[in-house]
Amino acid sequence: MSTAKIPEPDELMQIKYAPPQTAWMETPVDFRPGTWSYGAAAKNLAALDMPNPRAWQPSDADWKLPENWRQIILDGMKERLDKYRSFRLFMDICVRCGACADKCHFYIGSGDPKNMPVLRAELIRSVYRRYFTASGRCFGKLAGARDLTVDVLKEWFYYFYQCTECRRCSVFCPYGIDQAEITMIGRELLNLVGCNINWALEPAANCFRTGNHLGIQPGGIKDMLEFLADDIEDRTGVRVEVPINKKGADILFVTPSADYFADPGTYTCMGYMMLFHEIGLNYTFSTYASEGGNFGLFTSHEMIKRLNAKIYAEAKRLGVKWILGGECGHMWRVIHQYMDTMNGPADFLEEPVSPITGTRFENAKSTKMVHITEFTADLIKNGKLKLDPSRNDHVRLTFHDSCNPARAMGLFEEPRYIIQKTCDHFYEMAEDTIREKTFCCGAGAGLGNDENLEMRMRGGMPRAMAVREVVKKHGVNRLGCICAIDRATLTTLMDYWVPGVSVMGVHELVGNALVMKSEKERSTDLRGEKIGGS
Amino acid sequence: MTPNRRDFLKIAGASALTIMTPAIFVPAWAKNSIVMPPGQGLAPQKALAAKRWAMAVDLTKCTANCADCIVACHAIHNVPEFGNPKDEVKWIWTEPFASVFPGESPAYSGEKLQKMRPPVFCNHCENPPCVRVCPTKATFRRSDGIVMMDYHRCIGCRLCMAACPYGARSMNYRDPRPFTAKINPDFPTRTKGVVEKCNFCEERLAKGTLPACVEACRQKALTFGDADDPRSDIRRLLETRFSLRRRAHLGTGPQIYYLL
Amino acid sequence: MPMRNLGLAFVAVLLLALPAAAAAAADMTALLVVLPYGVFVLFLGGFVYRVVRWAKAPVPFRIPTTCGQEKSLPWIHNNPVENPAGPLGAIGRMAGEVFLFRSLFRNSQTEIVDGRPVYGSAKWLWFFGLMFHVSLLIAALRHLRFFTEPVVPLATGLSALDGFLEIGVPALYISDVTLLAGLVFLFLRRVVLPQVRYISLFSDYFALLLIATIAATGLLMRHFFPVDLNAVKTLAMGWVSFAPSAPADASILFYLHLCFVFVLIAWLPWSKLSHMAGIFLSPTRNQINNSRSRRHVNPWNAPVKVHTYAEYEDEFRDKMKAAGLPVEKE
Amino acid sequence: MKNNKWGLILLGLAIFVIGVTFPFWYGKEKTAPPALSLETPEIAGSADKKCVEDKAFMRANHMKLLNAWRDEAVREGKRIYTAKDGRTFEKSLTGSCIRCHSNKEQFCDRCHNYVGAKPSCFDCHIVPAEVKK
Repeated sequence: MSTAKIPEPDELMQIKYAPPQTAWMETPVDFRPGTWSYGAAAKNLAALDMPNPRAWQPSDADWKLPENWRQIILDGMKERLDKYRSFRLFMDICVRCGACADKCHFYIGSGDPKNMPVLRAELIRSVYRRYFTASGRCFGKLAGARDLTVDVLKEWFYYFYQCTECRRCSVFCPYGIDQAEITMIGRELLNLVGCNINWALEPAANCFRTGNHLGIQPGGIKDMLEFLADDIEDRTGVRVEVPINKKGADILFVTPSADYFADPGTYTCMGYMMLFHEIGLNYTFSTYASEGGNFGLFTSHEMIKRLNAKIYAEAKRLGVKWILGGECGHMWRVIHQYMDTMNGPADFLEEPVSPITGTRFENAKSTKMVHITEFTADLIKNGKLKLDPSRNDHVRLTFHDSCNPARAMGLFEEPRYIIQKTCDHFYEMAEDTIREKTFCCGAGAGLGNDENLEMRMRGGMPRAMAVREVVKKHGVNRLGCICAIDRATLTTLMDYWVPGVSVMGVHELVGNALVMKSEKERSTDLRGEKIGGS
Repeated sequence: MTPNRRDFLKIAGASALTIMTPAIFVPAWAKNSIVMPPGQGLAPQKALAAKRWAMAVDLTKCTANCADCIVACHAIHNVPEFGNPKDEVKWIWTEPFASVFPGESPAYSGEKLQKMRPPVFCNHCENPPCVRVCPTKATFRRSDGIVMMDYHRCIGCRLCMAACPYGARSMNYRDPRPFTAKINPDFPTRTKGVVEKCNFCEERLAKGTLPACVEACRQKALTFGDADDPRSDIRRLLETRFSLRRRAHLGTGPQIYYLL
Repeated sequence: MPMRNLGLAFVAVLLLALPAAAAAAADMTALLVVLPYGVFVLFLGGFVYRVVRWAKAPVPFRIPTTCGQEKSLPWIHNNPVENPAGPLGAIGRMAGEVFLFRSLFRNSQTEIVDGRPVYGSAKWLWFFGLMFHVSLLIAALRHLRFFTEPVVPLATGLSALDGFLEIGVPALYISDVTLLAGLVFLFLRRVVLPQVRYISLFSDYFALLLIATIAATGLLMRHFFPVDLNAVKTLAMGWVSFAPSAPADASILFYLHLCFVFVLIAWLPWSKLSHMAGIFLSPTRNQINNSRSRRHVNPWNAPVKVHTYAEYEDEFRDKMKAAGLPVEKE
Repeated sequence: MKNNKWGLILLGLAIFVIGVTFPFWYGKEKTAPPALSLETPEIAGSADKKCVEDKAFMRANHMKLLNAWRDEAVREGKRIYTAKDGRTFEKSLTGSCIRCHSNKEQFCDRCHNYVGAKPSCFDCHIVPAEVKK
């Protein structure tokens, strides 16, 4: 793993917000260990037919760029200026009011002025001005323009991979300038010359080939799900079925693969399986479309589409009526904002109707994909589930709104409704840190790797500190979320900043509280921890 | 609808805004070299001047049912007649003796006193409460004792009306022009939202004539003059006759003396 | 040096005063016959060009920033403005942004207190920003009195409303005071806050200084060094009736005012000040969040290389069979 | 389903263009400054036909002069103004100005209307000619 030494929390909190003496154009980037991610391995680029596969690291002096790298980038910029109104507009209209500056978790955690969204965008805007505007061509620096050099490219790499595309800045920007859009385009440009990070590209390559980001093959998926079914039987005495690649199922269920491969996501997955069993849902998992999380989002729009295409293709092959999606953040950004546009229209599917309650999910009538919390909230509202929230009495919960469902979808009330019906001890964090103002885990958008740990801990600091406040005030011991990256990375974040708080998905609460027909007296929760004990 | 700053300020209660003096944008050069000519700046020769203007009302001469003073005053000052006691604007008016002098009406006073309605005015107090409360200094006291109003500055806050113990101030709740029978072009009207009151006819004094009410009184019941001048008529009257002042115990120092 | 941009902006504004002074001194008033048309064409043409340029780039995806609950299940109350489910909501959201600076109203300030970040309310930027923009609009509209005959009621009404405190003669306009206050705040903020100073470019200072100079020369003409308004109006009416004539004489202040105004108007669409048009096109604000209920079409959506199920099964068929998973081809 | 928003954009541009070109097509009655009438009996009867101060000064500064007069007369009781050339006048809008310029509509109003200035003087002060009407 990484050799970088991570400072202690107290040390990390000594954040210097004063900008450096040198102007930002004259301040070169410093690849300090612990603050950047490893470059993508050649094999992963090759697997995805991406340009310039080679052995390199960002800390190298020579990045082994193609001969005409500048022309490639500028051509790529031009193409994207013509293809994305957001990009062109956001290059032009920023007034540098700075309202976004202290809204970014990376700026709050690092104090690095280039992590202010406005300046992170200026890194690319300055190049835009130099090559695409008359004033920049004529007046150069006076007009805020600068040449595209290798140093500028390195700066882009460093800072566009210190942005988790969480869109918090966009909430506060008076023009809605969205750094996520700029970062996405910036990363696309970097990808054109082979500058990308392995933690985003390897999962993408895996997803492309095996269907899931960990590269687990079909048998492995089945084993893992069976293993979860064993665990469920052990806890509840009920044997749930494990339908995989089942033709003729009503519903295709897609969830991030981390849910069935890694704790604490597995407990959430057990929750889904118990729920589906209990309501008698005719559904199926898929091994081909075994990953909800779309690692293309961290690479390029094209890669989003390439990976996302599997979901509709598999739904068509299996002949299901509609698709249900598990708890995941960027998976839902892709499903909500991109899937139908990129790979639709899904006219081979039916408009989603809950087979249990008869509720039509009008809001998903074109994409035909329903969020699991929408589905479950509807079940609870219609009294279809018998729930015993006292089984979650050992959980003192707070809820982290994951960035993508929050700011790229607007999913706030559904998970809260489920939480309120399944858990009696729920405490919200400070208002400025939840809902549309929620803080990122600090490790989304491909940055959840270990070599980048210091930056993760810095970026996650605002979230962790908000948790620490409810821990102090209400004795919170569990952090709920509806995102697989959260479940993986918040665990590390909590261990660093707020030891003693563990992370869970909302459907783990459901699994605990769900009173199943013919279940045995439960003495433990899904984790095997004693119920009622604190 | 024409915007009206008085309405606005009334609604907003933003009287604090008006502390800014209106003259801040008159440049110094305009004040010094143009408006203040060298060697000038005094009243014209024939203007009446005094150290302390005061008026004596001889109640023994004042006759019932006579309104000559009121009519004359209201006519030259364009005082509107709204025909509605709620909106009434008045510079001179009458009141029952018992309410003019609430402390001076014994239980067994005779019919004469009970029926008497003495004329009442602004008292041009030595220590005027209306001046103290005015947030814009629209009401001010001149060195000759006249309590003056600068209508230009009035914002219609009505603090002066609340402060005056004599009810001597009236508010124009409506545009007064249509309710002014015959407009005297030599004296301005007021606008809606401006407070007004008796000014001791300072515009007439400046031209050398006595107040209109004094001139109009056929009984010669009103005597106007410099109370500070030992040789003045009013001073002699005050020295020889017994007089009452309205609510003098309040410390306002009223300058209308009622002779009995 | 971070302050270099500020210094350069000062110099630029001072340099701009030179042509005005020269015009006044050398009686080059003939320039006033043609120059305004050039400026106006740059302004109008510039904005049309910019907007068309933006509009030509498609909006491939539906990417509204959602700041409230989505419309989902009927019993869950959605936020129709912060997360619009229909066109009315989107219009309301845009109106909030354009007229009330809704997003800026959310502004907060992050500080580290006792070893943790706290988020305080920070509405001053919103307050002064809105005040500045509204004042600028009112001041611009008030000038219609010079360009219309008979004067449009909008101009007279605004002037009356704006001057209703009746402070001084001519009455002091409230919008002039608030405009200056807004400028002072925005300028000081840019100079004093180290972070904002660090990101400020030449054009950021230049825009503020230019508008400040325009306001200052205007105020000086109104309250201290009066100009012949009849001549001003005749000049302006000459322009709009395409019968321009140079003024007989005018003060240097008037030339300065005009010079700075011309620079501002001509530069406006080509600079960051084009945000006044750009905000209407911002895809994160003007879109409806209905991407799951209505398909959004991307005009350049092209096929991509995917890994098909058949390819997948070909690779894993034996393993799938071994695991007892169904396959398409035996 | 329509992705292209040209309709709305053209509408917005049209509103913008119509808005900023408003003065070009708004009705124009005249473009020359109004002629002021000095034909009043009082001026005809006066010997030197001179205003309080010279014409250029009065044109630019009459409002300031009146404002200063008003404060001097009302607040300080100083009612006599001595002009630069030594002539004296009563500081009075109706008493001095309007006595000569009794034709407010042909004198004051013409410029005030032309440049859109709306002084509040005549809300209270009265032009004798208008009372008789």
